[in-house]
Amino acid sequence: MIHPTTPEVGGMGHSIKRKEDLRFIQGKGNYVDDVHLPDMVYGHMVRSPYAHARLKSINTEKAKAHPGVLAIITGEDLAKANLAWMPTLYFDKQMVLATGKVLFQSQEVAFVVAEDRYTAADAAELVDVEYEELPVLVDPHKATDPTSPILREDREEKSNHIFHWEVGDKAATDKAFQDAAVKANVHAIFQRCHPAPLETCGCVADFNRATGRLTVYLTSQAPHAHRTLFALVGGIPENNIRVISPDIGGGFGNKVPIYPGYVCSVVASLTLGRPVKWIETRSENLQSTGFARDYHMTAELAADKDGKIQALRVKTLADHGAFNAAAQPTKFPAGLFSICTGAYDYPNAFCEVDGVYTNKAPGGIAYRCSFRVTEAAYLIERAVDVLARELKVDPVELREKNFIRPEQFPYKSPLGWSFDSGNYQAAMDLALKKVGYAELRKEQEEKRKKGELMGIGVSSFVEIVGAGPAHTFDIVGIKMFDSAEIRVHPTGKAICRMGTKSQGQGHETTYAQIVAQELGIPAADVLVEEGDTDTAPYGLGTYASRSIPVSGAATAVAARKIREKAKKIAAHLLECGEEDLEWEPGKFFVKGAPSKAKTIQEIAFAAYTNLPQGMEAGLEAVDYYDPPNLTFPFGTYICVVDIDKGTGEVKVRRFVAVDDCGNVINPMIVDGQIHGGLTEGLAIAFMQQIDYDENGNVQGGSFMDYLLPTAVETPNWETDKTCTPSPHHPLGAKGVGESPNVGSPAAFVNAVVDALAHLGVRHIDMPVTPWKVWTILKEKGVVS
Amino acid sequence: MALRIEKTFQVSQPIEKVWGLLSDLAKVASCVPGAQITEKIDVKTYKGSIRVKVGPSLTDYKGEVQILRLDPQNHEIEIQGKGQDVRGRGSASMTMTGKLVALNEGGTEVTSISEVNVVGILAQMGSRVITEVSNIMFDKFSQNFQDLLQQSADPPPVANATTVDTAVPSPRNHPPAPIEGGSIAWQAIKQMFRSWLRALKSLFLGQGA
Amino acid sequence: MAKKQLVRVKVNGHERQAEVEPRLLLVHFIREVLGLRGTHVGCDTSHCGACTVVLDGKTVKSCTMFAPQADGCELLTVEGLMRNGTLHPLQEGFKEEHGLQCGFCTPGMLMSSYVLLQKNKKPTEEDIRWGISGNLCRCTGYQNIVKAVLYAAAKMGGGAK
Amino acid sequence: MIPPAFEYLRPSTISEAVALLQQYGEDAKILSGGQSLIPMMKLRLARPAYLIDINRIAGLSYIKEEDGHLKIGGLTREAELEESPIVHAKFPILIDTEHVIADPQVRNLATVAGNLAHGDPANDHPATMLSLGAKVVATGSKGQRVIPIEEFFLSVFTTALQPDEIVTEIRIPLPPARSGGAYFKLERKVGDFATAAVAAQVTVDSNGTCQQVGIGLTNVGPTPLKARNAEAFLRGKKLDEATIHQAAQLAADEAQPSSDLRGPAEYKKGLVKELAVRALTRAVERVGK
Repeated sequence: MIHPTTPEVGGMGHSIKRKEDLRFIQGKGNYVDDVHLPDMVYGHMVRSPYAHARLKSINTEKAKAHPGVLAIITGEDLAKANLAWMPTLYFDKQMVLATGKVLFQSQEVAFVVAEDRYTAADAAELVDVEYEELPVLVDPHKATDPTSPILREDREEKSNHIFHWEVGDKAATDKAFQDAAVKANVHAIFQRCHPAPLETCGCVADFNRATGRLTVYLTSQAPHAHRTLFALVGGIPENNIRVISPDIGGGFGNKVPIYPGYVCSVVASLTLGRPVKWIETRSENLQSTGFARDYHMTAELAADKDGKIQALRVKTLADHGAFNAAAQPTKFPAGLFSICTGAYDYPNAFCEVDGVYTNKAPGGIAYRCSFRVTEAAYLIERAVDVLARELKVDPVELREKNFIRPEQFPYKSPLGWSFDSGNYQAAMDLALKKVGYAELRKEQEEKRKKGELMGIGVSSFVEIVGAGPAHTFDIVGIKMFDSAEIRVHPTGKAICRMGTKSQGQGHETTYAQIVAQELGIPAADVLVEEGDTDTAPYGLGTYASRSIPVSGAATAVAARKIREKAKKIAAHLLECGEEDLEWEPGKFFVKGAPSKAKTIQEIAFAAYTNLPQGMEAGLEAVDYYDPPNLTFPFGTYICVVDIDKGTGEVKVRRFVAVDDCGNVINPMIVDGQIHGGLTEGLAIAFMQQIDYDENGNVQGGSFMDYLLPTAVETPNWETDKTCTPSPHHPLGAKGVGESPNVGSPAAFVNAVVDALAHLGVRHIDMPVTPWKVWTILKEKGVVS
Repeated sequence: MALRIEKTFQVSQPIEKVWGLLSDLAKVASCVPGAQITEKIDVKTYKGSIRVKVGPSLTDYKGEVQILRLDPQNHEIEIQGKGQDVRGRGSASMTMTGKLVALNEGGTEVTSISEVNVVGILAQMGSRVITEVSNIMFDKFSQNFQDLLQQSADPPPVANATTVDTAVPSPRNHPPAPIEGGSIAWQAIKQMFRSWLRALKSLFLGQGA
Repeated sequence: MAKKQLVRVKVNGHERQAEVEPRLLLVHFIREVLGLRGTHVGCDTSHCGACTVVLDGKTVKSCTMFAPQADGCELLTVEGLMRNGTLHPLQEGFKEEHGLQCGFCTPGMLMSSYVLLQKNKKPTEEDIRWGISGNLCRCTGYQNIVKAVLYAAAKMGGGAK
Repeated sequence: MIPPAFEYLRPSTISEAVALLQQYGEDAKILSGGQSLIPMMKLRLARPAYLIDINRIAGLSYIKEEDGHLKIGGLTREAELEESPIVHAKFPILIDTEHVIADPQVRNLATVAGNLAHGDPANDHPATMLSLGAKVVATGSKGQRVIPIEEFFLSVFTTALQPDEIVTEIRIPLPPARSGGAYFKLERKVGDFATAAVAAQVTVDSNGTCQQVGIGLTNVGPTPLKARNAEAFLRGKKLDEATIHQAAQLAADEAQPSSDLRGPAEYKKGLVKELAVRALTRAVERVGK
């Protein structure tokens, strides 16, 4: 139970205004491109125009002769230092600068360093690269065809197949399908998307020859992990590397991997002894850095005639591009995709995934998603809708019939997860009530009679976030704990340093609120600092909704350690036994005599001035938190759409989002996260795709064709909450940042399909564009 | 970006005369304005370069053009041209199959089937107009071919290796753009690029100039 | 090297000048020559609006102008919004209504909203959505940005229609 | 994204600008709003050696009624059109158009003349101007000439402008009484080019019979298109629902779209039909208003 705090203290549940905003609204943020160091020089990447080609020669003479050019680095140069390749975050390696072959359009080929950006860009054009074009592999379904070119000559296996992964009881699942009265299936492609944070990736690498220290200002969601990787790959002693993630202009998973531009900047700085800045252009960001999704999925559901689901069978082809640069836990080649059983209780499931290489940019990163959870949630929520059509029952009714009941928690899923807590019916009930579901169905019926198209889409998603328990979760071997260090100053103010790194989530406010909750020090008095590996405790960073589930828990535990010591000091000050003291946020008081109290500020002062005999001075603690389990946020989203038959446009009339992320720290921030995630979901459902033509040319490689919705296309979101605390998290919190992006695509698509269901439509692949809808209407004879 | 463009037209000349033109790489190439042959490798292969300047765009390409297949029996020819942008930003290639059929009235039907491939920044940024522009380009090629056939009794037209600005389409009855004596098939490709580049101007949101 | 151009501007009330290469983009002039790094670059193709500044009273995308074009003009950037140490009502609104998350689009959003409120003292939600349609935000879903602008309008004596 | 270097020239009169165009020929490019040119230069697809910045030329920015025409200066910004009382009163079709051109910041710099001179079939003003029967005034070394808009767009990105000519004015005939117009555009999002768009301007007599009609189509062919068959069909007819639908079908038949990321050609034709119905219907509604 969460002890209430006053608004002045601003503990959990208070919508206090964000502490970080003051600098941003004055234009005083400090993003990587704002870092200006004396003698700084600029890097510019030369990239391949071809998706698959042999490098015949690289001539840098003309470029080197260009005034202002300081260095040009090629793959051959890096190879001499054994740096031409680097490990990806998932058991693969990728080229830093190409040697031998290029494998995707916009792949990094050479790095030009010059006195200023303009000169570097001019000189990059003078680098003369001769290519021999090779046959291009674009379609992942053809990756293992004998006629397809083998892309990765560096690998021992002469095949484009990367991995096969399966989980679940195949035999039992197959048997359930044989016996099933009703079956339904859907083939759904979750298209290749890109997180496209508004700030692109970049860095300033600053090697100080005098001290031997390398400081890298980096757009990093995981500065500590990046420091370790720089040390391992570059052979630089880790104590001599300092990674600083300053303000980050959005990440969404894009800033988890290490990119060739970073490595080249470091190499250039080591070579030149000067700070080297490299900032990606938007096209470079979209065309070469971590994409997400590209899952080609088939789901089958088996049910009895009453609609009780008996089994799920999933087969998926994963397109990883040229290198498997997925950023995900080591034991999970398809991430946490096995959450695909959803919010439903059934005994049998089997899921298999095959990963392949193609001539596309590398990635498979967790875009606002806890490792393939978005794909999974989309798939099951689409499949359940298709099954509802098959059974001719309302999709809500079918969901309710199959929900895991509150008393079943902790619930062991057929694919092996232990769901911590949930009340799916409660979220559904609230969403139905809020949207007025029954009335909407009536309206839809009326509209259909008039030939108007309106649809209602429901998604009852379950997430799995907060990776994760050390026994199961690591990234390149580093366990997925996270950390917090709190120091309380003599005057009762505090600093809190974290292993995570905010990219807009409001950590400077929410962590302060946790400290306020646990210690009663007003959030306004708590400074939160992240992103500097010299000062912050080690942590794996912010992605996969892990900040609150892991570092938030660490903060609470560290604060409780401080409280333990504070209690001893309070007993000393009040001249009583510890067992006589009671705590409420902000003070210890003597049981039964509330006026006999010492505030945390008084205690903090005493920690430096008036300690009990033999006690160590100071008031601080650090905690490296290893979560006992993951958390399982959930919710029900309901989307109402109207379709313009003439143009095929889909208008989102309403969208009700009921989320359950357990106990909430800052409701204002949670709502903000949901608005943003829903907007990204909207874009994915209706607009976005990084496509490739038959020659491997990127289609959607700039904001001209990779469409980001503006305020005009974005509807008003209606949000609400239910609260089912996590039983294992110290604060009962679950994490929320990714839920809207995970849960909403299915709601959007289900709504459109629902609008067309009476015409026999069962599925439309995203993005659901006007032309796709119109083409269906045309085929069905609705428009002439 | 790959596209296939098929053009058919009829001419009054007899098939053997048309074949004489179609099977002459140098002449076929001359139907495309403004290119430069830099080197003759053999009778079937030439190296060349083109400088394309359209409005504000300037691009240089180099590459080669060759006859892949020549079938006098069936009056079929397959020509391939390939060029790389000298600034390393992409390439374009085209394989054109030309086929002749004698008509009963004594004329000839000419069919060209072209597979065009564009790689690099043009294909990334230009997909919305490439088809549009390529069609226009091939129409012009067909027209120039017919014009050349018309005047093939005359001595070949005289040289011009410099850039020809074809931004404004030449009137139909105009003779093909001046061609250098040895100048060849680059013109088709050049025209293609010229049009694409011109098209690219449109790709940016700003609708003012 | 092209002949350098003298560019004189009045930026946030201060006269500044510099000789620059004519091709220098206005955004680089502002960020790197004038040292006002609150104005950001988010794309290459004039779509995102992160670089929006006010030039002679109108919003422009400073990544799609050359510095010499601004010669003789008056510029207002995010750094110039605060007056006498007091936040502009828009700045206050963005903070109060949680109109920002990562903060990267915020300066551009503020400048577009600033001119919007100059032209329309009582904007509707619809007016605001169209008014900021040249600015992309990846974090907020715009909902709280709209509220922030309404907050400022109310504070400045307008308020919703 | 860094543009290549160029020499910057800033003439203060039209004749100076024309002289510079003559002097530098194809190496020079006019910088007006720059909202199409500068992004191209940043991608290094355009690399003019000389940029002739005409923005400081006095007297080129105006919107006025004169000699039965609305006259728009060669440097008039899109946003100025949007805010003009005359335009609001007499050309609702232009207000429709302004609303969907790019975004507010771009409209503050982009010029109406540039939108036409660019010759892009995807730009919005060409269709509107085709429907209104506008004229383009071009000034060059040989003086001034007036080009009817129907003769202005020659091919993809190719206009009737000579290399040394600058668009200095656009003239739109003031619509007679009982006129109305509208522009309907489908775009994937604000700031996008049209998937397709239709401009329609009609004038009817007191019986509601169509006297004049102009229909322009955006981004469904190598040039902006004038739907001549649809126009001819409507002249002399009452503009009822059935007639409008028939005309819209004719307009769709006249469209020559290509398939691209915005959709297949067949869809775009369907869209032209639908948008033509909407534009004509709205135009008729606006008659007399």
